Amino acid sequence: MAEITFLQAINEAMSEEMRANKNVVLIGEDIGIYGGCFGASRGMLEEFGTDQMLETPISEEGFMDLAMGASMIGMRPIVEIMFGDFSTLVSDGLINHAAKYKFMTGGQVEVPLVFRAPFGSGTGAAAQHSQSLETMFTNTPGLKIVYPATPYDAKGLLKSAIRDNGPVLFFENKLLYRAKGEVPEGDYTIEIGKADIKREGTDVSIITYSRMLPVCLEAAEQLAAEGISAEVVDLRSLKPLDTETIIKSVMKTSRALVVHEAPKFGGFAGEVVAAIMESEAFYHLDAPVARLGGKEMPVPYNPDIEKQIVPVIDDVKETVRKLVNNGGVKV
Amino acid sequence: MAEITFLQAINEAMSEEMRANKNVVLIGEDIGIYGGCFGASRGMLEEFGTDQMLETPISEEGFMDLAMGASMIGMRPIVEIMFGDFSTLVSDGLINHAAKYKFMTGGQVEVPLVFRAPFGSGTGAAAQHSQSLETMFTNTPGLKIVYPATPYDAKGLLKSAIRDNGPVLFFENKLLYRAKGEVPEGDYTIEIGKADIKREGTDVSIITYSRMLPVCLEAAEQLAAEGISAEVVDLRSLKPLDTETIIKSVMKTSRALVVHEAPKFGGFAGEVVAAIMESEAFYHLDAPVARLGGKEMPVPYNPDIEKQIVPVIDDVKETVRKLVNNGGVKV
Amino acid sequence: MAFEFGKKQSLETMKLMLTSRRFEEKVNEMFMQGLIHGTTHLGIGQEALHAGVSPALDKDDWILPNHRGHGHCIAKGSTPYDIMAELMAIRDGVCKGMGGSMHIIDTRYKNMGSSGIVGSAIPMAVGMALQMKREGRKNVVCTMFGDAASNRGTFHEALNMASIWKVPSLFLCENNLYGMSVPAKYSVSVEDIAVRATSYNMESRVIDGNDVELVYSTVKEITDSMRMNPRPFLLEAKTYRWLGHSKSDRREYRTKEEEAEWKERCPISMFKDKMIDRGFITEKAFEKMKADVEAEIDAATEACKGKERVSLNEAFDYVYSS
Amino acid sequence: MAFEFGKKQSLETMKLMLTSRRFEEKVNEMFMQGLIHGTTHLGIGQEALHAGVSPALDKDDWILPNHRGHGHCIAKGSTPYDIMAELMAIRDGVCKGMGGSMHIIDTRYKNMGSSGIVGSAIPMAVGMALQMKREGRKNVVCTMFGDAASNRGTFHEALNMASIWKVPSLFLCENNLYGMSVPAKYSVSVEDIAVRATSYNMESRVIDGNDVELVYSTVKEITDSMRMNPRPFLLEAKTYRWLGHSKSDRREYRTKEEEAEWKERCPISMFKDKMIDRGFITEKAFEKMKADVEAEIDAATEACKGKERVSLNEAFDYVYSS
Ligand SMILES: Cc1ncc(C[n+]2csc(CCOP(=O)(O)OP(=O)(O)O)c2C)c(N)n1
Ligand SMILES: Cc1ncc(C[n+]2csc(CCOP(=O)(O)OP(=O)(O)O)c2C)c(N)n1
Ligand SMILES: [Mg+2]
Ligand SMILES: [Mg+2]
Repeated sequence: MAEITFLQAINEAMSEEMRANKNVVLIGEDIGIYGGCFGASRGMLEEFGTDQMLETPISEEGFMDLAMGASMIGMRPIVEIMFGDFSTLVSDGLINHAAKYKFMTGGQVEVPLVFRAPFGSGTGAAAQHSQSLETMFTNTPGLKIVYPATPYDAKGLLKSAIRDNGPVLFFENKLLYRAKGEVPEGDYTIEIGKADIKREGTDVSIITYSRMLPVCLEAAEQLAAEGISAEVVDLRSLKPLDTETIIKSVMKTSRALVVHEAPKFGGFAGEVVAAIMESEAFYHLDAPVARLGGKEMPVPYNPDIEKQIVPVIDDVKETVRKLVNNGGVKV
Repeated sequence: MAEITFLQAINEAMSEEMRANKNVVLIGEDIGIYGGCFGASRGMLEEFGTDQMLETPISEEGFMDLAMGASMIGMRPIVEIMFGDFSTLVSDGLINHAAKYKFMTGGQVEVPLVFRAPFGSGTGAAAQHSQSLETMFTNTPGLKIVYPATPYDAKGLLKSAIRDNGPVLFFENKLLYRAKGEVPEGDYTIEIGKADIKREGTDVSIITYSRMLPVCLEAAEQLAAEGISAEVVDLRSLKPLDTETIIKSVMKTSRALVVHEAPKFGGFAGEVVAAIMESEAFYHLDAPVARLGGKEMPVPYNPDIEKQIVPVIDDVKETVRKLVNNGGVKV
Repeated sequence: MAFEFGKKQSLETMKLMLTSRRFEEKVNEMFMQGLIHGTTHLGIGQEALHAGVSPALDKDDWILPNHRGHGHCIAKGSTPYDIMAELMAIRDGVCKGMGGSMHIIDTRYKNMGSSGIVGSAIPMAVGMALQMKREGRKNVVCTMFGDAASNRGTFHEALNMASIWKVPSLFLCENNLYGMSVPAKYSVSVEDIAVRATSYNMESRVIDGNDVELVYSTVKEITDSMRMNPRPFLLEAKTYRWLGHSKSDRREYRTKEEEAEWKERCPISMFKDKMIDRGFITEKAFEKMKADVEAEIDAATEACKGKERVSLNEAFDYVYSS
Repeated sequence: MAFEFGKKQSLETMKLMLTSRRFEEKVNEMFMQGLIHGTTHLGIGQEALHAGVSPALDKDDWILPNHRGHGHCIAKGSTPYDIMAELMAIRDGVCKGMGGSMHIIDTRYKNMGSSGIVGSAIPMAVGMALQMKREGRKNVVCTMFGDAASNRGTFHEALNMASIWKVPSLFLCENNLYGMSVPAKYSVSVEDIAVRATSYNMESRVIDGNDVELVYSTVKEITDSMRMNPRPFLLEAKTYRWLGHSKSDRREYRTKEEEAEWKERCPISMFKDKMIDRGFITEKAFEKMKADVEAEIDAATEACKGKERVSLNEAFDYVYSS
């Protein structure tokens, strides 16, 4: 199997689906000759032309609504937004329209739309170009949300997203774009709503997604040297959430830590903690479930601080050690 | 003390602050002669004139950004949005601008802006006029969020919000607008970030806010007849969250239920559950913390279903009984 | 010479206008009686648009009326029963009772309905027109919106995109002089919204929106031309809503005199006078038509009463796709 | 007759243009050397706007440049050190290193800076102009934005509000023919963005943005008039950015010929030629001025190196207010 980058995996998924179905159309800013701000569509204009590559003006709200309209009568748009931070500009199209039209029309229409957005800090792009805004959408019935961490998962999930007949939010993390991984060349899909155990372990479940996956895997590796066996659960989909896999893992390990890049307060980890709390796994807990997330601060330009506000390997290790050794983080 | 409605309390808070400071300006649609869609500003145009009552075109994103700009050089705008569902249209102004400008400028500016939005279902207004979208904002560092449930709290918190030098989101619930309560006539404030025990109890803590408060209080009343003593904690502020009061209450009762109107999945209750989990209260729990929230569905026009998708008194009672009797909701 | 309908079309057009008028009156009554819940925005006074636009379109052209659009929905094909059923939230409603008045969508008749978010259907319509163009169809999309909606950013973004991609999208601004309570003269910085087409290198026109023959012939002329040579067009129709914005409106923002003036320009009476002049109808026949329409709508309304509603479990089926 | 600067102002203007140019060149070099992180948008080629706009304004007028605005910031009062310090993320930066290149804000000089969300500063500027009008000040607000930004809905909403409330807001569209890679001719449906003022019953004008005297005199004339009679104005300046959109741009979307043509129209050389003609400067004096500017910027840059940065704990102070 070939090793390709996360970006190439996205490019392949889109290209294969666009080849198979002329109604799959990529919509976004500077996606043509420029190949997209991060290069996800590099080289695609030549093959797909302007009919399947709709390069837009800077009109995020407008082109999201446009895509939503087109999707109801046959188009299967993939809307790329240049920075996930601009999710604010398309939140009306997603929350008030895409998520609701099938419902509001009593099932008369489907909205087969994919929204792709790069999130995350670590590039020195400061407060308005570095956020992780998944929680703007996780509380909206009608939306599916995936957030893959590896090239393999990205390709398979993006294909599923494109084939799904409802709106799917496909979140990407800029720092993962150049990460490489093995990806089959042809067609395959990954079911939306299924978590994946990226590393098996017995002492603690580290539950995470996206950019925090490599951080947690590395922490798990280092913890192994200390004799702590950590299982790493990659959620991959946030909505629907694979509570079954989470619960099974926590029942096995009796301890859990949830990790994400977005600010801890109000972050998605709360949902995961509550899901564990509501399940049988609660009765198996040897320590309270812990959370690690970003600090309560916009992302600064100052690179020293930028590095300090998201969880790092040492944070994960330290928290896991506390969970395993003292049975929990006493306050 | 006079009994006034929630709407009147808002009207009083705004009027008193606008009288005291000419830079407090109400900005929104149909707030003038019409008095606002729900009547919050009825009668105010006469006293305050167009200088302090800025009636806008249908340009939500624009007037939010406008208010944000003005706020940095002396205005203290109160931005009213007609339906909280249109939060999507102003999320860029709030999340990418108001929340970040003090930070991004290294403290050069303050953004003393209040955002008022009516949330909630129960009026037959269907999917795009009935949501509770607080979680669009709870994960944004830089924003304060209050969500009062009584006229007294509304007036005191709105005054604090107006006097706060940073952006404060003041959420209202349409079904509470006509609710009456005792409210002092003159000036008083309520500190942002302080929860309030609305009913003392010893067996279980029901933690809630906004429209679910009367539901939980009534449930507590009825449970008392069954010999169950429920404490009802009204969060009032979601951000900052008064974890101290929550923890104290749960340590006392050993059981907790979190209730809100917004959909349960991804809702704010997750944060509350996680906060309890991370505290000493965890070690005192006699049952897992339970959550009640809206069903995974947009709000339908069909009034029969509309009633069934938010928690009602019986749901609260039933969940509390399970918590108290069997020590938790086994799955 | 101004375009004139023949007798048959005159009678059909009048019937449509009367149906729209009576339907809204009935909805108003039902509200007063507490038989319909929620809110509604009635189109009384704007019937020339209802009866003039959709009949001028092809069956396969799409419309996206705004929140004040019951009349358009009927003109495009839905029956009064279909819509009344929706307002009464029964299973037979066009949207199975899930959408209500602000979201009457009937895809059988190529009606993609209104968004409750004022102005957001404008770019949606551009997307639909684009997809139809991609598919090589000769169809147009007509989206209706108010004077106040023309102040939304979506209007600007949509018209710009429609222009650069030359999509067959007819932007029909129903300028009834008011938003909810705010007069267009205070919220819209220009007298004629049609001039805003200049910003997009787009053609535009202003017409009397209460003259049903003018509305029809203008829409026909423009859309015929758009089919041959795909491009967008901004059409502004001046009109007036007689009633309040929605059920709770006390109309303190305008004068009784202004209302009376516009009632003088009732689209139905004006067209009726022409029909009588032309010998197409008599007073008596007109009254008969009115009574028939009334009876039809009453019957449709009665037929809704007590009918079954969708259940919670069924409603879950509409939330997600697969 | 065209407006001409006297000798003193010519020398000052030239110094500003050279400072802007050299500052950007230095930033570019520092990026290549990895001494600045993140990204940046350089304004080389647009110096006539930098040196022509702010000097034409009053000290207490506000500006809101866009992301390509270092030169404007310097022209309004910040020193190269202030800005370089921000780019190097040290405590001495105008925003204490919290904002970076996209958010250079310096309230000491009434510079409210750019928003990284293209087009969102346009309504912010209207709000500021409104507040100044409320306070009875005779000041204006000038917001700069690109051709591509004029397609955002915020442009439309802001200009409409500015017009209905008659606020003294100068909307300066720096049309450099491209967004990031998309040519304005494909994304903006009109040739001259200035015509979009028609939609708001607003005055407008198109000028050569590379002619610093024309820029200065136009801004002066318009803002003087706006002070007397508060109202908005849309000014479009045609110009060109010589370098890529941001550091990673390979510029495959335009030709080397086009770039060469515009370099012929370099605002600095064109003005230098005039100055030599008018006897205001010699080649030698010009070279000396360039060298001085270079030395000044080098010194400012050196002074930034190794300086202290704000700590995490301090940064928390900027998150919330009380
Ligand atoms: C984005 C948005 N803002 C505000 C509203 C509330 N609202 C509904 S209709 C309306 C007035 C619309 O006026 P106009 O566009 O002229 O249409 P008309 O009602 O006159 O037909 C308002 C303010 C809304 N539904 N959506
Ligand atoms: C709302 C938004 N969309 C997209 C971007 C990414 N972006 C930054 S600058 C830019 C091009 C802006 O072009 P223009 O407005 O003409 O200004 P110029 O860069 O040419 O000065 C783009 C697409 C952004 N920052 N904000
Ligand atoms: Mg109107
Ligand atoms: Mg440009």
